[in-house]
Amino acid sequence: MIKKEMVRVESSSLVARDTVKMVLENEYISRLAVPGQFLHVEAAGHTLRRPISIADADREIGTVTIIFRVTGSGTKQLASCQPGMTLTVLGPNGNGFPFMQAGSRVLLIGGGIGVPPLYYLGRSLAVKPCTVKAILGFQSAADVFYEKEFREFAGTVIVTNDGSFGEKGLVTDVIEQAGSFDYYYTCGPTPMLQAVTRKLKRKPGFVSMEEYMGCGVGACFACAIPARDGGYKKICKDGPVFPAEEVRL
Amino acid sequence: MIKKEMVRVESSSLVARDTVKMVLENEYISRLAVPGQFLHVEAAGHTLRRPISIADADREIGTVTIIFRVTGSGTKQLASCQPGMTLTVLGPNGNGFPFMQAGSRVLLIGGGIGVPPLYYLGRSLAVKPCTVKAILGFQSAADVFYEKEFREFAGTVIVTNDGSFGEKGLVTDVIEQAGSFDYYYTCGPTPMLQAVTRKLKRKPGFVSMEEYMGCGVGACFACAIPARDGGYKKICKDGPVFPAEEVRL
Amino acid sequence: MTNLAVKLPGLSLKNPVMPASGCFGFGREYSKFYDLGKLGAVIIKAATGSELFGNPTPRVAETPSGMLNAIGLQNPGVEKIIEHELPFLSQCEIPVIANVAGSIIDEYEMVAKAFNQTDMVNALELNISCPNVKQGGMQFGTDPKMAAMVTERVKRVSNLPVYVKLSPNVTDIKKMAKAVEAAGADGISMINTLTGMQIDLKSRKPLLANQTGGLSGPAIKPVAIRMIDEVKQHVSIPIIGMGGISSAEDVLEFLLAGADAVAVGTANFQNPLICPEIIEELPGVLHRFGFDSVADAVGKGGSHAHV
Amino acid sequence: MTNLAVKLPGLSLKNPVMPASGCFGFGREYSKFYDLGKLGAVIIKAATGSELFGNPTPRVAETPSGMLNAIGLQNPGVEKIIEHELPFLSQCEIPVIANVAGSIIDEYEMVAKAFNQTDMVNALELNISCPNVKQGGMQFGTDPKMAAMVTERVKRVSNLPVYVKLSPNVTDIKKMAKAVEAAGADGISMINTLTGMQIDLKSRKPLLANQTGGLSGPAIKPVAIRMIDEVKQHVSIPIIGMGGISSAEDVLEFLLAGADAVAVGTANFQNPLICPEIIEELPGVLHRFGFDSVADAVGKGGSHAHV
Ligand SMILES: Cc1cc2nc3c(=O)[nH]c(=O)nc-3n(C[C@H](O)[C@H](O)[C@H](O)COP(=O)(O)OP(=O)(O)OC[C@H]3O[C@@H](n4cnc5c(N)ncnc54)[C@H](O)[C@@H]3O)c2cc1C
Ligand SMILES: Cc1cc2nc3c(=O)[nH]c(=O)nc-3n(C[C@H](O)[C@H](O)[C@H](O)COP(=O)(O)OP(=O)(O)OC[C@H]3O[C@@H](n4cnc5c(N)ncnc54)[C@H](O)[C@@H]3O)c2cc1C
Ligand SMILES: Cc1cc2nc3c(=O)[nH]c(=O)nc-3n(C[C@H](O)[C@H](O)[C@H](O)COP(=O)(O)O)c2cc1C
Ligand SMILES: Cc1cc2nc3c(=O)[nH]c(=O)nc-3n(C[C@H](O)[C@H](O)[C@H](O)COP(=O)(O)O)c2cc1C
Ligand code: FES
Ligand code: FES
Repeated sequence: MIKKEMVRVESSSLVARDTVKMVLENEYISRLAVPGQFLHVEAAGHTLRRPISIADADREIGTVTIIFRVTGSGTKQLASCQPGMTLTVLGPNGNGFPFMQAGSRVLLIGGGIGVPPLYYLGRSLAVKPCTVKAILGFQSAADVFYEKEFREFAGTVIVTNDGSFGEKGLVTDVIEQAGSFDYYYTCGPTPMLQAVTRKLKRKPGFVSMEEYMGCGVGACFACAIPARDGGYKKICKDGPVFPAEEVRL
Repeated sequence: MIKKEMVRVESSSLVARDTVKMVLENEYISRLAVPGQFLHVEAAGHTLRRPISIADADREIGTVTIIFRVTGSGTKQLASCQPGMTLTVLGPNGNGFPFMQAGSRVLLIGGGIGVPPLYYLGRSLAVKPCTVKAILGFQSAADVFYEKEFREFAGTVIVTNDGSFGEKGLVTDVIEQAGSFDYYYTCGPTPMLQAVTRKLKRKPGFVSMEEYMGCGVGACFACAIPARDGGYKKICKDGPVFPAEEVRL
Repeated sequence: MTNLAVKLPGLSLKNPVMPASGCFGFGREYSKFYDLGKLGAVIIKAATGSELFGNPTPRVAETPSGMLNAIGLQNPGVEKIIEHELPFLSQCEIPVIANVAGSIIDEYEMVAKAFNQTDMVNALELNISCPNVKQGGMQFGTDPKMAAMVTERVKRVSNLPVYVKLSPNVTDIKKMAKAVEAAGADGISMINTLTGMQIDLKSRKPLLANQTGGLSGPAIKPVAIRMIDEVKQHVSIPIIGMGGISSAEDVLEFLLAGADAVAVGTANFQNPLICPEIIEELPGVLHRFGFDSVADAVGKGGSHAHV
Repeated sequence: MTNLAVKLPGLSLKNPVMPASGCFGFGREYSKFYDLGKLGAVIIKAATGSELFGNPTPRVAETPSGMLNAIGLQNPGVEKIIEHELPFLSQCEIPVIANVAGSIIDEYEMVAKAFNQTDMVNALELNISCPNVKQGGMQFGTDPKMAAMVTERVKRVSNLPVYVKLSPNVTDIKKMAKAVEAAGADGISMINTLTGMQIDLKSRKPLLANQTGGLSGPAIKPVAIRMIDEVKQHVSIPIIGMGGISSAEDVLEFLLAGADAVAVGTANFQNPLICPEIIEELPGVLHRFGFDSVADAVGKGGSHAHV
């Protein structure tokens, strides 16, 4: 169940250009967090909270990790929070990625700040065990993060738009290299999600989506998007993860 | 000349209930500051700056002191600033107290947060040397500050509204005790200024006034008050110190 | 004991604080954060005659001390609301105010009738001021004659007390208030959002897909206070005040201006517990400023209290 | 090199940034902080026919991301302004826009005539929208016919280009804009402040002695952007945009919405160096978002640019 919780910033560090990894202490959230869920994080001095995916969770020591890019004033404010400071978050929010049965072969396809939730997911799937492969796309070398971390449990291909690291191109250019798989999970910018779901339309897959949010809990209809069946889905409550065939991108 | 300056908080401490003394490092302002002038201090997250009197200045080490009461959200924010942090101030603003010739006998009459500017003034007059006496009024014992500091250069009477410290009553109740003097200087809440100037209307004196401010530099007319001569005065620029006979209280 | 109770037409409120329409859905989500029974009342999301899917996204944007929204009245339609949403709220044993919207007067009438036939609604709030739909909404909210007409027609088909929710996007709010009072309104809700826009520098387009949206949050509080003060002097029906409330002190400011009760909108998003927190702090704040009850404070600080 | 220059009726601006009327006095105070020659122009404090002492204090209050003011048009009167204030500004070699106010049309005429006879003013800005004086001001600013009449009468006695400053406190800003354009206005300034109120909980009175005041600052920026966007689609005279600007990014947002130049008001109080800082950062910001010049950006992001 979503709660309003105080979290203590345990550490904060830069993992790539403008990309901050923050470890937050909170027993409740670490215990409940499922890969694909997000936190609705307070940014001091701002009216609205910022939705940030849970990039990892450690139940033993009671921490959750978030990784975010500094894009505007809210994430800038967040990035300025020092270890020891506390903030409030709502969480864990939304529905995470459904786990497939042990033994499945899964492909993770992440782009930019869509990569973080796939880390927690991949790590969790790997222990089931599932066979995990990952394709991670970034703008350029300076933006790459978590390559080593993914390699610990997944055959990983990195692509950059400008070829300054790994392969040059888009994630969809290298999907063939990943070989065969049973399910895919993807998170990233909308154009990437469109390209990926188009390319993999015959495969069962799950997409994690983004939308500007008000309440983050399902009450305000800010994040409602049309569903394939003619109805609608609230990204914050029904998502952010959806079966690929259920949403119109 | 007023400048926009960065100041570093050197120390911050509580000197009475809700009353914060803050020492700020800034060479330029410490060098120019005259008793009675004020700083227009940034309060993070607030549209308007807060006017706070200069309570002391040390040219040697390049610091100015302010003493302020936490009354609303701006001073609360200011009070939360830790040593080492920097803020911007405009200053030194306005015209200070005019000094009388050496040998004069002066009486300082301060109420509450009107006391701070009189400290810097009294200390400066004492070295001229002038004979300095002080009457300081506070709500009650918990609000009293700087008694010891004033006693270093002035015969000092403390009054509290409830008699919990010093004499019981208002500053005007004990003016007689101070004996004879040539000039008076007063700063405090408007009702006190009214009572003091009425009581001392045959004596030459100077009052330091307060008003809600916009620009703090004389450009916006927020702080304009009627002058005795039919014109007007801007407290931020023409004041905050005025000869008692010049303003209507 | 500070008395927080407020009596308004059709509404016995144990305290004057309720969530504002559109910022609380139909209560389910926030019921997971606290017992809704603590609230003075609930104002539910706007209901229209049939299901509305609303505007394309983005539907919200952040602004200095506020936000813009252009939800576009998305809702399941009055029938489904009555069937699926109201029964849940009924269990909470708090007054329910249904926000009624439409693109033509007939639709307002139809929705009002439907709510009138249930026993799960205690009052109606006529949303004649939604800036985010192409038809209806705004046009009723800016023309006193139209506003009076909707009010009259709804009053005719409904036994429920009718609160008309006014738009601040007008030259003369008094006129609007007087017109709906004359048309039979039992109360006034004010204010709805100010129409605003934000342009995204990168895409060079209005950030909201709907281009304009409604500005809410602390940024608009001074406008709300001014308008309530102004209206209070010209009508004798009660006012439910809203616009930027995020603390018990804000509530007192609204009461002083002339509001009889208040609604909290945007602040729920930042702090889902804001309503119960305000309710808990209100007695202390009233006491600190010398009031024994909510009723005591109403209208004690507006400009009319002195002129 | 990014071209910041803007040509407007009567005004050759080397950059589009000027301090807004009432927030910069007659320039003297801020000239101690920087060389006013850096500015695109200066808009001076409102001038009336004779000296005005304004409202009692307090005249300003702080609000979330904004402030209220009720100065009440205090100024030394047009003659003294011409005699004592304008010569100083003339030395700065920047265009001067004189803000003209009055309580009756004759007064506007008289003030305009007086400025017209000097060679120290490049354009007039008609303040038909001051919410802080009992007579005039607001009433001209909310009625299109009155607004047109003032504009016409002033145009008749003045060779100087006339920019009419619109009030946001209206139901239909387009109507106001079209009325003054038809009456001969050379340009439009927008927006003036939104009328607001703040109540002091301790004294139980409106904090401002004048009770209501004008809301300015970042809080009102979305309203300004929306109104400029709306007006841009209906008039062909240039717009000087203002309302909450405090950064070069904000300036670009106003240009995209349709402003041809901008004025900075409240932000001067927080940072007296804001105007030159914005001017310095503007080329970089324009460049970052793909523009080679100010003219390039004007009107490129409003709703009309896409519909
Ligand atoms: C479910 C979900 C999970 C996310 N997970 C991550 C993550 O793990 N790491 C990460 O870096 N980013 C993530 N994002 C995107 C992140 O929320 C935005 O980058 C962030 O809100 C931008 O805030 P800002 O103040 O820096 O930008 P500003 O542009 O100043 O923000 C202004 C407003 O727009 C909203 N906004 C701006 N961009 C976005 C966006 N892309 N999505 C939603 N709202 C936006 C902000 O929340 C705020 O309300 C996620 C978004 C969603 C919806
Ligand atoms: C020349 C001058 C010198 C001053 N010196 C001191 C001092 O040395 N120590 C001290 O404690 N206080 C001093 N004050 C008063 C101090 O400025 C206010 O207490 C302070 O601004 C309150 O800010 P706030 O955010 O806590 O209160 P809020 O009430 O939240 O402030 C809201 C707004 O009102 C203004 N305001 C509120 N009270 C006052 C006031 N009494 N005078 C002017 N503006 C006010 C604030 O500046 C702000 O713009 C001085 C005031 C002036 C004009
Ligand atoms: C996301 C959102 C949705 C809203 N939906 C409605 C609505 O459906 N009906 C209505 O009358 N008002 C609606 N409003 C307006 C609010 O009820 C309220 O009048 C306004 O937001 C001002 O209050 P606030 O500043 O506390 O949010 C909505 C406001 C927001 C922010
Ligand atoms: C203290 C103050 C005084 C003002 N005086 C005038 C004035 O004399 N004439 C006028 O046309 N506008 C006046 N204004 C309005 C500003 O020029 C401007 O239109 C408004 O403040 C919005 O811009 P901002 O948000 O950048 O301040 C004044 C505003 C303030 C804050
Ligand atoms: S953000 Fe409010 S419903 Fe999703
Ligand atoms: S505060 Fe602006 S003139 Fe004094």
